[in-house]
Amino acid sequence: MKLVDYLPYLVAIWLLLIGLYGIVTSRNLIHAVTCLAVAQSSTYVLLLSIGYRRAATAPIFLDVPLGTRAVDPVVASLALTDVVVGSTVTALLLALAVQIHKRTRTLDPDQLRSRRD
Amino acid sequence: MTPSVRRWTFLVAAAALGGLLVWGMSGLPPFGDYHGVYGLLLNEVAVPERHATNVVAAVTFDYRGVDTMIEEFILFAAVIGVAVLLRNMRFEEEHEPEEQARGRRVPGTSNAVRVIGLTLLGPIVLYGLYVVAHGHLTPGGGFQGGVVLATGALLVYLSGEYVTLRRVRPQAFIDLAEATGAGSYVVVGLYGLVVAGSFLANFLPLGKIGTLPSAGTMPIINLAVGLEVAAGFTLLLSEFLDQTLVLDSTGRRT
Amino acid sequence: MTTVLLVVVLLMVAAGGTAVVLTRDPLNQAMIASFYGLVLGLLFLLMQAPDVGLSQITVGAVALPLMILLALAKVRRDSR
Amino acid sequence: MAVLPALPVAVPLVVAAVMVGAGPLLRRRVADTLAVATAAAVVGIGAAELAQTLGGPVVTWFGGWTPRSGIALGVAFVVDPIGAGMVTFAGVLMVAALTFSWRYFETVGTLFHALMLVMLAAVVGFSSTGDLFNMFVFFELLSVAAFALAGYKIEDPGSLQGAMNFAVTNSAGAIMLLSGIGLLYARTGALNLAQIGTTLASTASDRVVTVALVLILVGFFVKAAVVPFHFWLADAYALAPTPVCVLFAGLLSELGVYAIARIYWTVFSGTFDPRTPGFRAALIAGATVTALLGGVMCVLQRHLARMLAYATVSHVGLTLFGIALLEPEGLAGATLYAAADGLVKAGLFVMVGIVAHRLGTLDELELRGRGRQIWWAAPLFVIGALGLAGAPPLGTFVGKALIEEGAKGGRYWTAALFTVVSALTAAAVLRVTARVFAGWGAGEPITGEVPAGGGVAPASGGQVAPSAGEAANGGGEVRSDTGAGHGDEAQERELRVARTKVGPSMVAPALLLLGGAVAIGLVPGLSDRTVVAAARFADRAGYAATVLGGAAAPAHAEAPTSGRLLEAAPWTATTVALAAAGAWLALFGSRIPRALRRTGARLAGPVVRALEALHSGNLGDSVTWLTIGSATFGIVLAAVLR
Repeated sequence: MKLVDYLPYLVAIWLLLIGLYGIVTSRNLIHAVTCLAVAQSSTYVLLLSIGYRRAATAPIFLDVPLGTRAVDPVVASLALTDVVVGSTVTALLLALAVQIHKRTRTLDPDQLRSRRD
Repeated sequence: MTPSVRRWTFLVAAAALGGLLVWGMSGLPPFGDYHGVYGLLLNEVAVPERHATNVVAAVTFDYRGVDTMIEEFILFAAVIGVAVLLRNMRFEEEHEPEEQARGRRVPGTSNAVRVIGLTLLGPIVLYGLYVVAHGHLTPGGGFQGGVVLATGALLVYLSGEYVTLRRVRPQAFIDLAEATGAGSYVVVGLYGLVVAGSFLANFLPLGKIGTLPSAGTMPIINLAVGLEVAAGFTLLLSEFLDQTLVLDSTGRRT
Repeated sequence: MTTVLLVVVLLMVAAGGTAVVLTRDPLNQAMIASFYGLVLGLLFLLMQAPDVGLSQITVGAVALPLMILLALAKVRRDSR
Repeated sequence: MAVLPALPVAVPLVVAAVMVGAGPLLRRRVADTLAVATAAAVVGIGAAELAQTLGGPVVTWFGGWTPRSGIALGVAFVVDPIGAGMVTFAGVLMVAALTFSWRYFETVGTLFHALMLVMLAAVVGFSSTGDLFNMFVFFELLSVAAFALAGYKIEDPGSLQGAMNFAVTNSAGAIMLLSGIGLLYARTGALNLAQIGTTLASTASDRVVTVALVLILVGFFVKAAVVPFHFWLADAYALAPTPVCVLFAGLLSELGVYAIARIYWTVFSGTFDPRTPGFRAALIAGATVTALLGGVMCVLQRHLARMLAYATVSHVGLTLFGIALLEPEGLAGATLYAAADGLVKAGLFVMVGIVAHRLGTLDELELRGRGRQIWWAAPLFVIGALGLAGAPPLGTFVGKALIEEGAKGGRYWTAALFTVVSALTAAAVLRVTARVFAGWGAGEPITGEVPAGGGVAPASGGQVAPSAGEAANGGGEVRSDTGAGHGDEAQERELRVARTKVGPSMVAPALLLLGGAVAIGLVPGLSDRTVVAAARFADRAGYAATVLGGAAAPAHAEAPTSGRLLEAAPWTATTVALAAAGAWLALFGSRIPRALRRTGARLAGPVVRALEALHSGNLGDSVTWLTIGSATFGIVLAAVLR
């Protein structure tokens, strides 16, 4: 078992954990939202890694004949959806953060709470 | 929890979670050695059955087309959500820039930037349309092309034509475009239900493989998605942009 | 060859994600996030997923960082 | 090819698109009517589906892509009675919520209606789909609409923060869910639930399956707000606009539990058959902790909506308990319980909305005695409390009795848990009712009250309760006339309608919802039918044969059971008595001997303070607990499933 065979999965795990770490330690909601996007990107890496096939082309049979060894088309479709979902959620969260700042004059989660109490 | 307690608690938990994930994923087949039946089958049948050379597009827009339809509505809901969340700022400030901006240039944009921006606009729009139209043949499609088109709209802003754009950009029109894009995807689906017996079923001739008018309903759906995404991302960006340009035109940035 | 390239880009992705998280200033973070989006897009192209790669580059490297910048501009203005 | 299943998704989406596209042209009442009519149409379709699926699930393949030799090419909707019930239920709640918003907001625009309809479509799709990734997509659609609705009151910082915490935590959960889906796809090469289940059943379970299960369950635990994944819930639910609360409390959390049941029975139940007891124990532990902690937190609140939010956590714990028994009776009981309980909580949220609308605050102590002007609301609150207690004739009674029956050997423990937990939440609502409508009890927090209802003292020195500032802030939809922040003048005003009027459009939803909860308890034969539906739901092989092979659904004989209601009756009487006693203690605690009171305060005080500190509403805390919970739950499952 070579490390290379599992490197993409390790990278996906790393991205998830580092993204969560960023959210947990963040002192700025916009920063936290960007960290969430990093955590989200772990799923793109995971999905595409799962469906990857060595020495295979993309599943587009315009210039290559049908039957050529190609990577899994399903994970690409899933990842495509995932990218859209991730970006729209990020946009929504940014809007929330902007409005929170407008109402409270801060973006620091810890300060926000103390103001609320 | 105080920040430092939180950090250390998290690190311990994350180490455990990481260990668990590594343990679990070590049971996966090695990278590059995938043999899932679903993808293999689709790679065989998609081109002959759907006359689409891009199998990913065939999966996205037909075999699993309902996923994409819902995905469009996720974008749709997010655009509404951003409009709702930022609504009162627009209310507060909307009149300001327009009145002040009348008869004066938005500061901070040189003519050179403006010329470059407008020169790029044509090619970008063409490229966006190309990407949308060829989704079933080559990489790309409604989503990618739509984002490119939205970037084109953004260029108009950035090149300082904000004032112009405010006049030519009726918000209601883009709203309508977005809603039309999202709604027509469902309408295509419903039409399939009526004509071909199941929701989103193809009801158009498949055409000759590899040509632009092929793959049945896929190019239509691609177009709907392109419209929705272009309008949706334009709205998303302009929601944020509206406020930023207010900053410029109120004269603080000059 | 492909494998070596993949390994290099994968490591760049891991490093890029880490850099995005550890950059505490949101403005700098947006710039790095744009770069990270680009590297991810490159990875997807290498993994034979051009559709995803194209989306990732348009969204991750352009649209999202732009939104972050605009949100930041708005926040800065409010702070003044 | 069945026509029905796609319609309740497609129709609300088209109407939502039309509303946004034609936004400026639609008058307010036209938009209101259109939205309510759409929701009512979904109720009708759901009922038709319910009738159609009694004989077995109805399968629809989108695009007409039927499976080839057991391999699903496309996405299927598989509607069974429980799924169809969810569709109907979602429609009913939506009708109630939209009717309530008729007079509730002054200018709401069509965007609000569009978001609500998108959410309805998402719930329907989520309950109907037979595809794992499709489930995820509907889950995200639901989430995005819910995030926006939770932050709808942009003038209220508490509400915005609640929405932020909600959105980030749930998105983190969704990432876990999708990772789990990826792992299952890697392992089985399938996304169709039936196909994954079939593939997994043919081989031994391994570590990939275990971790996939953990990740998927964590995703749904966050949505269902199972402890310790629940920290986001209170702020998001309590501070959203009332029509949104109705949906959140009645529907959203239940949906998470539904997903757990669906995924377990269609996908995983075949793989670790002999190791089921360990899994069951882990789930039951989580459910028990959720039910108890939610109940205690509920009693500790004095902000009415926040109290109901914690009641939601608590009762979701009870529902999950029914599922966690991994028995068809438990599932049937959980189904009825969730439906009736969801209606009760939604009805209570409507009543709380009326209180906020009419009386201008949601702080229990400020409201003392002021409820007399709307005295007619008191009986509805009492019915709600009885619903929480699981008393007949409300449907929660039948559901509870079924769950207790499903517990078999653990019947007494189950009944005891239900008694304690429902007594806690019911006591809280009874206490509020008595204080607000009858003016009983003190108008200020009593220091050192004794434990109420077998739990913890309601308040110690006002420390537990939210400060007056927050109460005013989070007090539902109410704003002081001096204005919350600058620039509010121009914005849409949620509440300009004269505070003196509570129109029929506000009371009718409460009657509809509470009446529905009673109806569930009174319809003859409903529980036997549900047991049959649950047996079919739990029959993995039968489900797979219907979906993949188009086989007719295997018959499940009705096994009429009697006596379960009789056995549950004494427990219910105990619950109601405990709830009443608890409420009395909370109100008149000062009459209890001083020494006893002091001891109680000394014992409970630190616990209460710790709980309060724990529920900080901080984003980082919430995500930290998510990580802790995932790791703990994962390690436990890895151990028991070996």
